[in-house]
Order: sequence, then structure tokens, then C-alpha cells
Amino acid sequence: MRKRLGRARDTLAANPTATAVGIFGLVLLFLVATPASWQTSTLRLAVPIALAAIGGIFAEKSGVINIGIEGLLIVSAFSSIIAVHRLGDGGATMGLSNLWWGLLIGVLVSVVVALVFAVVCIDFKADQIIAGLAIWLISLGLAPFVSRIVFGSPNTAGISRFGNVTIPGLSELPILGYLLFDTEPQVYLMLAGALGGWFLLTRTTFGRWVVASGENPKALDTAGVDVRKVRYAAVLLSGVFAGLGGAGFALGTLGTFAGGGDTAINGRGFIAIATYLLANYHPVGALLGSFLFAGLNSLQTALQSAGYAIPTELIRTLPHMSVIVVLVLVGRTRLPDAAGEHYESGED
Amino acid sequence: MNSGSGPMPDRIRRLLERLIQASVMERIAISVAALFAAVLVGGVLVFISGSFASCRSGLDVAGTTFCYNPMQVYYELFLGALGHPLEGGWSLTNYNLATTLQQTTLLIFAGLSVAVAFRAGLLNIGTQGQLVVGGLATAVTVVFAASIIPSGFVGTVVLIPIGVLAGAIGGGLYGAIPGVLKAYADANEVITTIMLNFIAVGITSTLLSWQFQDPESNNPRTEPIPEYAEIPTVPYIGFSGGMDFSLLALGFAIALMIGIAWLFARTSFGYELRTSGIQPAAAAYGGVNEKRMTVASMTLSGALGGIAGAFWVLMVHGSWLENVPSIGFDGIAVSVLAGNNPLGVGAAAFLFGILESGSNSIGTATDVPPELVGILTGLIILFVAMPEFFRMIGTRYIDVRPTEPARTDGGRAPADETTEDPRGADDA
Amino acid sequence: MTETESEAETGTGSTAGSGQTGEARTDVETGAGPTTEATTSSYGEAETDLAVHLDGITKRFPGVVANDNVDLRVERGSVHALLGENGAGKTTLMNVLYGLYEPEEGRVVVDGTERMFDSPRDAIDAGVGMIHQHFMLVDSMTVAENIALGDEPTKWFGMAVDRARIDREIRELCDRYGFDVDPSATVADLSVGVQQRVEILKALFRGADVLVLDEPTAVLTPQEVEGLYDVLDELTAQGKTIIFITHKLEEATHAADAITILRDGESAGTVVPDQTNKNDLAERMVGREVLLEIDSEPMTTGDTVLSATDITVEDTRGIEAVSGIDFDVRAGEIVGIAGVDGNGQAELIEAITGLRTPDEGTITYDGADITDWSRRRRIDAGMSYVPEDRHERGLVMPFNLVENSILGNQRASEFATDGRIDWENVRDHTDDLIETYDVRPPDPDADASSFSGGNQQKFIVGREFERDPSLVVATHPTRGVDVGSTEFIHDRLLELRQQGVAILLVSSKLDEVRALSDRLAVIYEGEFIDVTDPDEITEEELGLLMAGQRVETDSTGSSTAESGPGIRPDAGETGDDAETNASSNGGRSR
Amino acid sequence: MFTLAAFMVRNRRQFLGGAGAIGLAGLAGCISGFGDESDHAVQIGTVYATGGLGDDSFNDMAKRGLEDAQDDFDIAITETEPSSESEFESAQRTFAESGVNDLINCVGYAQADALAENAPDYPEQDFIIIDEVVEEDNVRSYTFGEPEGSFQVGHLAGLLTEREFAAGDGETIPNESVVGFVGATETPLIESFEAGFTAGVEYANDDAEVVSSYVGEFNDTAAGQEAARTMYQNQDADIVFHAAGRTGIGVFQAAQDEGRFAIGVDDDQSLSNEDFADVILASMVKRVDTAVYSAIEDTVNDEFEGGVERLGLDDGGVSAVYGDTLGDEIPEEISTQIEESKQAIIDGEIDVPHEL
Repeated sequence: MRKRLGRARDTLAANPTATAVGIFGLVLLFLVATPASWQTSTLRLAVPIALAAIGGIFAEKSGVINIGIEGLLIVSAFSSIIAVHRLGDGGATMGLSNLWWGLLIGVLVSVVVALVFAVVCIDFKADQIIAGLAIWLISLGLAPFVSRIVFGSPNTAGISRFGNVTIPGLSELPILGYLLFDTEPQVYLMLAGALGGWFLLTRTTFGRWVVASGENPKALDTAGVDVRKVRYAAVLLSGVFAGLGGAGFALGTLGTFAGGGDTAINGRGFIAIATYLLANYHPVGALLGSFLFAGLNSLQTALQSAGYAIPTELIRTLPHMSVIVVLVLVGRTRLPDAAGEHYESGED
Repeated sequence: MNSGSGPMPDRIRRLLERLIQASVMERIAISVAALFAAVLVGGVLVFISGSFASCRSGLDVAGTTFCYNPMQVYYELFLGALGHPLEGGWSLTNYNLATTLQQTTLLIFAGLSVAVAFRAGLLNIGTQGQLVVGGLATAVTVVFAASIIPSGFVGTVVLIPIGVLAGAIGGGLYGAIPGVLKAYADANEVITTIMLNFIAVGITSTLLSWQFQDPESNNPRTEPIPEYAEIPTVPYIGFSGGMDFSLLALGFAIALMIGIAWLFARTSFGYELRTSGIQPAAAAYGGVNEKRMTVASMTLSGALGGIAGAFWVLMVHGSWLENVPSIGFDGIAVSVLAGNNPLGVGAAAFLFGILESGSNSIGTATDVPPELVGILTGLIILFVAMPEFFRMIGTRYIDVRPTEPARTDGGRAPADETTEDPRGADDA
Repeated sequence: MTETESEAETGTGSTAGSGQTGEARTDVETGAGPTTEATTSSYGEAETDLAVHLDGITKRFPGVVANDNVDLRVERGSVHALLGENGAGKTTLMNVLYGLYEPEEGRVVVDGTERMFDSPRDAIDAGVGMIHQHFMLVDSMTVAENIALGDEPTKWFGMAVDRARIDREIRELCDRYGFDVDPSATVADLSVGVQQRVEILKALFRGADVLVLDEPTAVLTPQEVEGLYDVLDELTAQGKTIIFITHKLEEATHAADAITILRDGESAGTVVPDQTNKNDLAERMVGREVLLEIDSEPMTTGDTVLSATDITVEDTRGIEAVSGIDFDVRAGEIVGIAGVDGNGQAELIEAITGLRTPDEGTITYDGADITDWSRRRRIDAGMSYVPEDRHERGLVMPFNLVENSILGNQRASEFATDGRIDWENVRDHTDDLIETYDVRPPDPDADASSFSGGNQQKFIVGREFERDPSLVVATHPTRGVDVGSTEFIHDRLLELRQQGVAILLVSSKLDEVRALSDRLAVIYEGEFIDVTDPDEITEEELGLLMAGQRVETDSTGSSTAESGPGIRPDAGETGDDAETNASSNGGRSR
Repeated sequence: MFTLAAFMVRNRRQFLGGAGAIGLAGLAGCISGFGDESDHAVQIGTVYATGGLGDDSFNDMAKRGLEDAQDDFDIAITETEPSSESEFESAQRTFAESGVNDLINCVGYAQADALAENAPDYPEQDFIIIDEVVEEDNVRSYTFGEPEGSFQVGHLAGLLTEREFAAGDGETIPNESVVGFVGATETPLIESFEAGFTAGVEYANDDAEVVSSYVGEFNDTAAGQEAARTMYQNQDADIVFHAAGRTGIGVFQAAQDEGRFAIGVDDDQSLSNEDFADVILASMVKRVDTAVYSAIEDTVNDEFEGGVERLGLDDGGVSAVYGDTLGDEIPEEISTQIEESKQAIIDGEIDVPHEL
């Protein structure tokens, strides 16, 4: 059973065209068969998952498993809102809307936290899983801590959100028009991030170094490339993507950040990890995978208000259950050979 | 404890001493250093964040007003948790200390749960979920059993063990799920346990609203267990019942802690578990069925988490409530700080008990947000995770470089192991 | 300090002059007469003719001197062998040349210019390429991606990798040196021989003039080795300089223009093959005369202990690694399995010892069908197993010897009652093992990781042999073990055989399996291509068999008849094109 | 930088002094540091509900009551915001144990169980609880007529949904009579909001349909947004009422995005959330602040007594308040009807259900 699934998977991997056609067909089916509100809400809810997953791909491909990506989402989300609030909601600074400044600052904060994670994992050789958990826990505490200082409450104040950006002409297209060309900036960021991530990973020098660094760092090292730098760059890049995801979600969808409990991110970073494992580290695959999980999330809302008597709490766990089902059916995605291991030049 | 073997022979004592000196001392040093580093970073954070807060009187530095005094925060955190022993009118059995020890007791169980899995090489992030499920199992079982078992002393003696057992079984079964998924479907346990934490919340609240909700209450909670089924306090010397802490529970936790330590050190199962954790291939070679060991250690880990839930119900609340506090996540911090050593879990649990209870004092006695404690917890884990950092600092000041054994025979010297892959095909 | 000193030297005098200084220092410090003699007498060209000159290199690791004032002079366009035992410091020296290690003392001169290599990058830029013993290839990437790694030409202003150009350049290189490598193939799918060629291409792609090959033949079949020699000839003909590391006398004398011998981190002289003989080389290498003689008296064999019928095993990737193997092992008999690594030995042994479930076939042990038995039951039934990988399997590295001494026996009644381990007993047992098997240092409380490979192996062998087994499965029991320990382990194996224990021995060392085995099976692509009498087969024949070439004159057929159906009737089909086929069913050792 | 260093030195000297013979005094001097608060006549402790401050409704209303009292009386305030129900018991107890609080405010029905357990243990300590009844001598319970208030806004929604109405950023869908309700948790209290609301809608218009959704949390704005958006887009709801604390902010966001209306709760949310004033038709105001203020006033005047106080439509404890921006645009014939039904409820002519 397992083997057969594994083989089916290999077959898929061996026929990228067929796989692509298949996925495209499924997407098409989804577009035709579901209401528009569900599709747009799926797109919006996919933003933090997809971008965090793409970031996670880079870190893990380079050999650093970044389980702290949930933490990066949290810090970027709340710091972007605080930034907008401080700069002045609805205003602009130096000709740029404060919302965009908020996005920049959210990304920056996420990168700084990713840098801490990188130093700890790469230079101080911390166990990556433990360090990632620590980053998560620190962020869980930091979000309400900071917003309590700024707002006197674990929740931030509300701010205005990104509006739709309509691309003339293209937005007139059926279905794709309202989905892809008349939507919010963070959705464009997500789509661009997936394509850019794919290009970076598969077509550029850096992408090849990232892959080599995760599969066989020694090979990269002996080829004269500094593994340490590549891993740093990859982890920081995961900070950039997660930052875009967290800040984009906060500024585009949330408009405010609840810092209590699991915070408003509520485990989306962990779902992102499951997403890229499911997508076998393919950035565009991660985008499609995030639609799956986000779609389940909006399905839950849709089912409920449609009056189906499924217990709310149970419906809410649908995405989490499907992560497990997916992991079990797909089996363990082959991690990069050197993922989780420290590498020091000159070591054998 | 080991009744058959007579007095502990010298050699074994020597072995223990060496073990302690070699690795345990270093671990303790690193844990203590990590604690200090976290406190230091946290202090800086508190001080700096004080410049963003508003207050009537603060410290003015270069035009900026700093509102928070880190010293005061830590004073409240650490001494507040003990009931301010340096101030007048202190009694040993005070409420704050009771809260600290109550948290310590729960964290010992949760920490042991995490430690057992980590030692087996399984990153069980799911203690929280196992605790939630185990707690509900306890509450429901005790409420049901109370209806058929006489009340009073008999009820206490029968119901408490039944409740703890129910928690252990509930948590154990829930812990076995990721074990089975890992062993037979190769599903990464870190992801599955995190997801199962979310699912545990969903399932338990569904069960609650479907069947077990206390009709008397507006809160999502089960029917309260009878008072005689709560863990009794020790008369005269103990803390009073209103403090929701019993020395008996702490005693049980410590006994369990020693039991797990003994399991690791002195039993075949413990040996196999540790071997599986360090080198799964060697364990398989040594006749350990990896899959079964994975399931067994996850089950044991889950059972310990379930016991934590049981005590949360039986000692603290007298019923199961939705939104269980994050004892299970704190258990990870406890175990990591303890280096996954069962005996270390006791000390680490006490420290985190202080943090938990001290956060109340921070919240009431200072203006600093009590969420600081969550940040401190994360920082401690972060620093413990990077022993290399402290080794680097250590070697800068003291020469503690381990003495590498020189070439001991005509064979391959250790240094060559670093230059040539030891698994190499070296035909002589 | 030494570095500034040598830099100062370069600054003042000519390079040749500074070389002289280095040699003088050698004399004073080591007093190694023959070293200097050999260096100067047989190989005294001016430094400007040298492609590489390593001058007085000293490299220390904590507690050990890996290279002690070593000199190496390599003439341009020559093949130079660096000969020495394992642990003599050959790889360390080459890592210095490649910029992976920084020497404490000495100079690195490449192409007449003194260099300071901080990283492999610097070495690459100076035209030094290295082909490591364990290939530095990313298995999941294609040949082209691997070759260009770290040196990718780009297009679109550096935005994207110029893949077309990489392919073009690789084709050009292949044409020039006569390689047949497909740039778009995935490395994981290639045979070891082809992977090695990819490594060589990788160095050439970077414009290497000096190629360092670390133990290039270790994983090759004899036929692949011949192919490698041809490649080396082609390279030197085009003006490249080759340095190859080896511990095999044959190879050094056969392929090299000059040989430098290392012993215990020191240079034991440089010689020209024509002017020396193997005995001399061996003596320089080992420091004493070595004779690998094993006294294996024929034994009267007893009952069949282990019998395998039609065993088929798939490897972790689901590819059939062992295809229908039959054999049996009797009490008091050593059955050897020879073969190039990765031809299914590992999977076969794992199936027998219970670490892997065979997909087909039955295994009987002492008459009982144990095919479905767990590893635990097999251990309890008296099966001992010296694993191939002592660091992953045989020992728990962070455990001390006391804890390691019961690995596999942790539930045996001898050491544990009702699941409780009696550590006192275990400690006595450990002390016995240490004494009997001469494990040094004799410290039961030291971590396994702190022992040398030889002592680790002696400890494992001791633990497994002292279990009172009726069957011993030993895989590569002397791999990476020094000569003294090797002899000891061989003696113990023969002793066990004398006691009537059935022994299954897997080794890639031809002399070892030939000398020890009573019957010898040759495994190729998961099948026993032949079962022979080791005394009647020559090393050449054995080499051919290991490469999948059936011996035409089947003189050994009679011996196979009595040992059961050892040859698969259809084995011959696959025999011809060894090199290209070796890859197809995952025949890699890594 | 220099002053910072000086501060450190001073602190250390104090610390060292503290370690000396006099000891504790020095240490105390060091730790008390800055941010001291002077003594006040009366000290009030407040344990908030789990949504925490910043919910722009329930907790913030209680806070407003505190602040109003602080303006009028000499009181000191200590607060704590438990993040889950299981923390209430220890939070209340911590305040009670400290012995310095003259009154402890327990905000929210969820604290009732914990208070019922704690109050008898501290007979000298005064408590109040909002939204639930705890029958102890030292507890004053405040309850509100939520169903009645909800009935009022339901009546408003029912009247508006069937007619063509556009104001601010929103407009109704006249040919579809659908309104929505978003609740936080499926508990009797929140369900009583829905019960009253539904009754009000039906009172206005028998054909109108009420769609409802429970998000499960008081502070999940994203879920609140999705729930409301689904109602607006898929079910053609044009007015959504929420009783979900901070989650309700998501309802406002959705209303704004979709150009529909929302009804706030607890506070006049068109004032507390100005950003959404252009979609907030009205709010079901619940004067938690009045309750808190009156309890503090009684404590200061030493007149505090236990018992149950019920605040309803008649005494302004609950009321439907029109949005600050949109209120003026609501047609008079509608506001007249609302006024009539209010009187009818007060007079007992309309019986508002308290359960679904």
C-alpha cells in the first residue's frame, strides 16, 4: 500500500507535464464548481500559508528546518499593524502609503527574527527543531507583550486595510479576472512570490546552491561556495517570505491583531510546513497546496452558515485533520539529506 | 530500590560519578547559563520596552523616559512566586508558594512526558493535546464512577487512582496515534503532534457540548467531581484545600520522576528506548523493534501527559474546562532545560512553576505585561538549544577543551576519523 | 608564526632558494635520513618544473600530528602516487593542498607560485581540482548541475543560470577527453565509475591543471579501474598533472610515474616505480615486513546451520537488490561472499540477520523457518552479527563500553532479570571483553566514540563472538582496521570455525575472503554469479567474476554442485557490459 | 548613555547596600525603583473576560466604568486579563489573597463558577459579577436584559431588510429579506442574544430569515470576517448583528468590504470604532460601565451590599442606539416603530424569549 503510493508519487514526479495538466484540471473544476465568494476567500486565507510555505522551502532546502515560521508570521503581522498605527492610519509617509510602510516594517522585523534563528542554528549549532519552537514561543509572548505596552491590551487597535487593486482589461476576464486581476495587494504578492520563488529555486545560481547546501553541503563547500553564507541567505529569505505572508495577511485581511492565546495566526505557520511537505518543496505546488488548506477553512465557514448541523469545533479542526491525512497518504516527503544537520567547513 | 542486588558496588558508584561529572555537570552548567542569559536578555527587553510605555514617574535617560525597572520585575517574578519571603509576615504555606508548587507538580508530569519521547528520539510536541484528552477522560470517568462508588474515604481512595488511570489511558491512547502514524505511515511526528493538539481541542469541546457539559454552568466545563474525589491535602503540615495544591500530588510526581529515571537507567526497556533515541540503526541491530518502540514510547509519553491532565482536573479545578492552559507546551521547555533528564525535570519544573506563579505577581505588582514570562520561556529554550554558544564563551575564559585521546594503538587515530570517512572502503 | 616566516622567505629569496631552506629544516628536525636522500636523489628537479610543491607541511589536530614536515614534489604532466596506510595522513595532506585545512607549518607552491589557500575556492582558482574518495556530488541533481555547481555561467545579467552554455561546455570537454557522459542524467542513476568521471569533469570544467584523486579505485571494479587508468593517460597526454592517493602497492607501481610514501604522518621518501620493488615499498609504508598468511586448515563440516532459499530483497527505494539467491552454511565452515560493494550484499545480510524482510524466499536456521522472525528472536537463537557499519549499527557512540557491551543482549537472562539490567554483571562482562580482545585503552567507562576504529571493531567482534553463537555473520570485519587488529580478528574467526561455528563472511577484500573462506560465492547485481573453491580461483578470475564476467572454462563447477544451487542459470546474460549496467539497479555503495 | 551608566552604578550600589547589614531595606529601595504609585483610599481589582481589553465592547465598557469612577473618586486600580476560563479561579483568588482590594470586579458570565467557589472562602471580600448570578452575601450580581435589547435591534433589522435603504457605505438588498447573526461561543448567554434578535426580526417581518453562525472565539477577527462575508455574499444578508466581542470587528470589516450593514454590541460601536461608523446601523448597548461605576460608588461610600441587580430596557441598562453617522438617515416611521416596541416590551405586551 505504502509502496504503491510512493510509486504513484514517483510517477507523478517523473511526468511533470501530466501532473501539471492534472492539477490544472482540478483547479478548473474548483473554479467552475464553487461559488465566487468561496474562491476569493480561499485566495485571501491562502496568503499567509502560501508565503510562509515558500519561505520554509528555501530554509529547509538549504538544510535548516525552520519550524519557527509560525513565529515569523506572528511577529510580522503584529509589527506591521503597530507600524501603521504609529505612522498614522490612512496617511502616507514620504509619498508612500503607511500601509506599505507597515508591510516593509513587518517584513523587516520578520527578517531580524529569522536572523536570530539563523545565528542560533548555523553559528551556534542549536538543534533546529528546538530553536524553531523557541522562536515560536518567544513570538507568542512578544505579540501580546508589545501590544499591551503600545495599546494597553493584548489586541492591537484596528487599522484600515489594503483595498482591491484592479488591473484594467485583465480584470474583465471571466473567473480569472475577479480572482487574479481584481484583488488585494497581498494576493498579488502571493502569486508573485510563488512564481518568483520557483524561478529563484530552480533557475538561478543561488537556487542551485541552496539545493546543494541541503543535499550535500560538502559538495558545495568543495566547489568553493560558502555553505554558511548560502544557509544564512536561505533562512533570511524564509524571513522575507514569511514576513510578506504575515504582514500581508494582517494588513490585507485582519486589519487588527489579536495577541491572546494562539494569536490571530492560529497555527497557520504549521499548516504551511505541512503544505510544502505535501508539495514536495515546489513553490508553485505550495501555492496550490495552500489553496487546499485555505479552501477547507472557508468551507468550514460556508458549511456552518449554510446551517449544516456539524459541530462547530469539529469543523474547525478540518484543516488540521487533513494535514495528517495528507501526511499519511503521501508518506514522508524525502527531506533534503542534510536537513537538520550542522555543517562546518573542514569537518568530514 | 533494587532490592536484590544488595549494597551498591563501588564500581557502579564510580560509573555514576563519572557520568555525572562528564555530561550532567556540563548540562547543568549550560542550563544555568541559559537561564541567566534569558533573564539578562529579558531584562534588557523590559527596560527598553519601558521607553514605549507611559507612566507617571520613570527613569529619564537622554530625554527618554524608561518606565520599567527590570530589577523590580525579577524581584516580583522570583520572590513573588514564593510569597515574598524577604518581607514581613511570611509563612511557608502561603498562597503564592502553593501556586508555584501546584504548577511545579503539573509541569513535572508534562516535562516527564516530553522527556520520555525526546529520549526515544521522538519530538513529541503533542503533550498539550494528550493532557487535554487525558484530563477530559479523568473528569468524565470520575463523575461516572462516583455515581456507583460510595462517598467519603472509600471514594477518595478508589476514585483518585481510577481518575489518574483514566487520564493515563486517555492520554496514552491519544499519544499512541502519532506513534502509530510515525511507525507505520512514516508521518513526521512533529507535524502530526502539533496538528493533534488543535484536533484535541476540537474533539474534546465537541464531546463536551455533545455529552458532558455541566448543565448547571454557563462555562464550557464538565460536571464537577465530588469533593472527596479531589486530591486531599496533608493535614497540619500541608497547604489548605482552598489553595488547590496538595503535597501528596507533589510527592507522587517526584516518585514518578524517580521511577522514570530508574526506568531509563536500570531496565532493558529504558536501555532500548535510549538506544533508539540516539541511534535508531543501532537499536534495530540490537533487536529493538523500532516500530513498536516508537509506539510504546509515544504511548508512555502520552500517558504521562494524560496524568498531568488528570491532576489538573483532580487537584486544581475539580472539573474539566475548555481552553486548558498551556502546561503541555511548558513541558517542552521544562524537558529541554532539563536536558531530557528525568531528575533534571524536577528542578526545571520548579523554575517554570516559579515563572508561572510569578507572572501573577508581575501582573498585579508592576505595569509590565505578564506575557514577559512567555518570552522568557522561549528565550530559555533558545539558549539551552545552543550549548555551542556557552562553550565558546567558556573556552574563551577557561580552557575546558576536552583532552582528545592520543593514538592508542597502531590503528586509526581519532584524528583520522575526521580526515577520512570512517565508513570508507579502506582495503588495507 | 610559521606562516609569516615562510611568507618572508618568499619575499626575499627565489622560490628555489626557499625550497632549499625547507629541506634543510627537514634534516634538522626529523633526522629522517632516507627521506631527504630519496627526495633529493631521485627527484631533484628545479621547482619551476613542478606543478605542485608541498614544502615542509605540518598539520596538527588536537592530540595528533597528522602531517609532520611532509615534502611532496610533483612534476608537471606526470601521474604521482601518494602511497600510505590508512591514517598515514595522505588525505590530510591533500586537503591542505585543496585549501580545506590550513597547515601549521610549510608552504604550498602551485605552478611555481607560493599560494595561501583559505578555501577550496582559492585552490580551484589556482587550478587545483580534487576528486574525493566519497564523491562530492549532489545525488538528486543532474550531471550538468553538479559539474557547474559553484561556477555556474549566467545569462540575463546574472539573473538565471545559462544551462545551454553549461551543456555545451560539458560536451566539449567530453569530446576532448573521450568521456561518454550525459549531462542531463541524474547523478543518483549513474554507476560509480561514471560518477567518478563526473567528478573529473567537474574539476576540468573549473580549469583544473592539477587533479588530485583520493583513493580513486576503492569503489571500482577491476575493469572500471582499467578504464580509470586510460582516463589518467588521456589527461596527462593533454598536459594535466595527476596526484592520486592510494594504499594499494599494485596501483601505485602500475599507474604512477613517481610515488611518494607517507607513514604515520611523515614522508618515507619519493621513488620512481622502475627503480624499486613492492617489498621495498611495503616496508616503507608499514615500517616492517608484512605477510598476510592465514593458516586455514580444512575442517570437517557439520550440519547445515543456515540455509537460504530463493531470497529476493528489495532495497529502500523498492528496487530489487537481491534476486533469488540460494546458499547454505554448515557448522565449522566459513562461506565467503565476495563482490564489489553495492551488489546486494548489504540487503542479503540484512535479510538474514532480521533487519530487513525478504520479499521472497525462505531462510532456515538450525532447521527452523526463521523468515518471519524478528531480529530479537534471531539474536536469542544464537545468531551473531558483526555489522558493516560500526558507527551507525555496531556501537552506540555516546554510550560507554559497559553500555555497549550488552547491545543486543539487553534482554538476555545473563544480564537482565524481569527486564531489570544487572549492571554489575555487565561490567564484569565488559572487563572480560576488553581483556580478551585487547581493547585499548582498557577503559570501560570511556565513550565508544573515543576509541580508534580498530579498537571499536575489536570490541564489537568480542561482543558478538563471546555470545556463544552457532552462526556468525561478519560483514567487512576488518574494514578500516589496522594490520595488527586485522590479524587478530582473522585468528578469532578461524578459532570459531574450529569450534564448529558456522560463519558467513562478506568482504570486498579479495585476499581476505580468499584466505579465510572454505567456499566462496561471488555476488554481482544481486545474484551469485558463481560459487567457487577459493583455493582454485585466481585473483584475475575473481576480479572478472566480480565485474559480472562469467569465466568461460567452468573449472569450478564441480565445487558448486555439492554446495547446492549456487549459480543462477540465467546469470550469464547480464555479464557483458558491466560498466554501463552496474548502475541500473542501484548498485552504489553510498 | 552616561546617565544610563550612572543609573546602573546607583542601582548596583543600592544592591550592594542591600546585601549588607541593613539588607532588606536597601533591596527594597532597589526593586521598587520607579513607577511608584501613591496610596489611594480605595483599591479596586478587576478580572476581565477572556477577550481581553481592546475588544471595543464588553471589557472596554467595564474599563470605562473604572475610568469614570477614577475621575470621580480616589481609587487605585489593579487589573488582570486571563487568557482562558481555567485561569479565572486563580486570578480572583490572587486578588482576594492579597487582601488589599476593597472590591473585586469579575467581568463576564464565565467567571461565575470560579466565583461561586471563591466567594465563600473570602467572606470579608466584596465582589461583583457581570452577566451572571452568584448567590453569596458578599457578591453583587449584575444582569442585563440582553434579549430585550437584541429584540430591539432585531426589530430594526427586520424592518430595514425588506425595504430599499442606503446610507453611508452600505445598502440593503430589498428583494431578499435575510439578516445575519454572528455569535462567539454557543453558550446560553450568547444564544439569548440570538433568541431576542430573531424574535425582533420576526416581529417586524414574518418572511425575514435569520442566518446565524458561531465562530467559537471572542477574539478571532479573521473568522468573524469570513463568517459575515459568507452571509453577505452567499446568503444575501444585508444586516448582520454580532455578539462576539472582538470577533465582531471582523463582521464590521466584512460589512465595509461588501457594502452592507452591521449592528454592534455592548458599546455604541460607531463611536468606539469610528472606522466602521459608515456601516454600523446601530448598537445594542449594554451599560456594563454603569454597573461597574455604581458598584465602585457604593464601595467608596461604604454602602456595598450583595444581591442581584437587573438592568433592562426600562432603566437604560440595555438599549438600541442608532449609529452615530447612519442614525440620522434611518426613516422616522421606523424609529417610531422601534420606540413603540420598546414600550411594549417594558409594559410586558411583548414577551421576549430568552432561549433559542
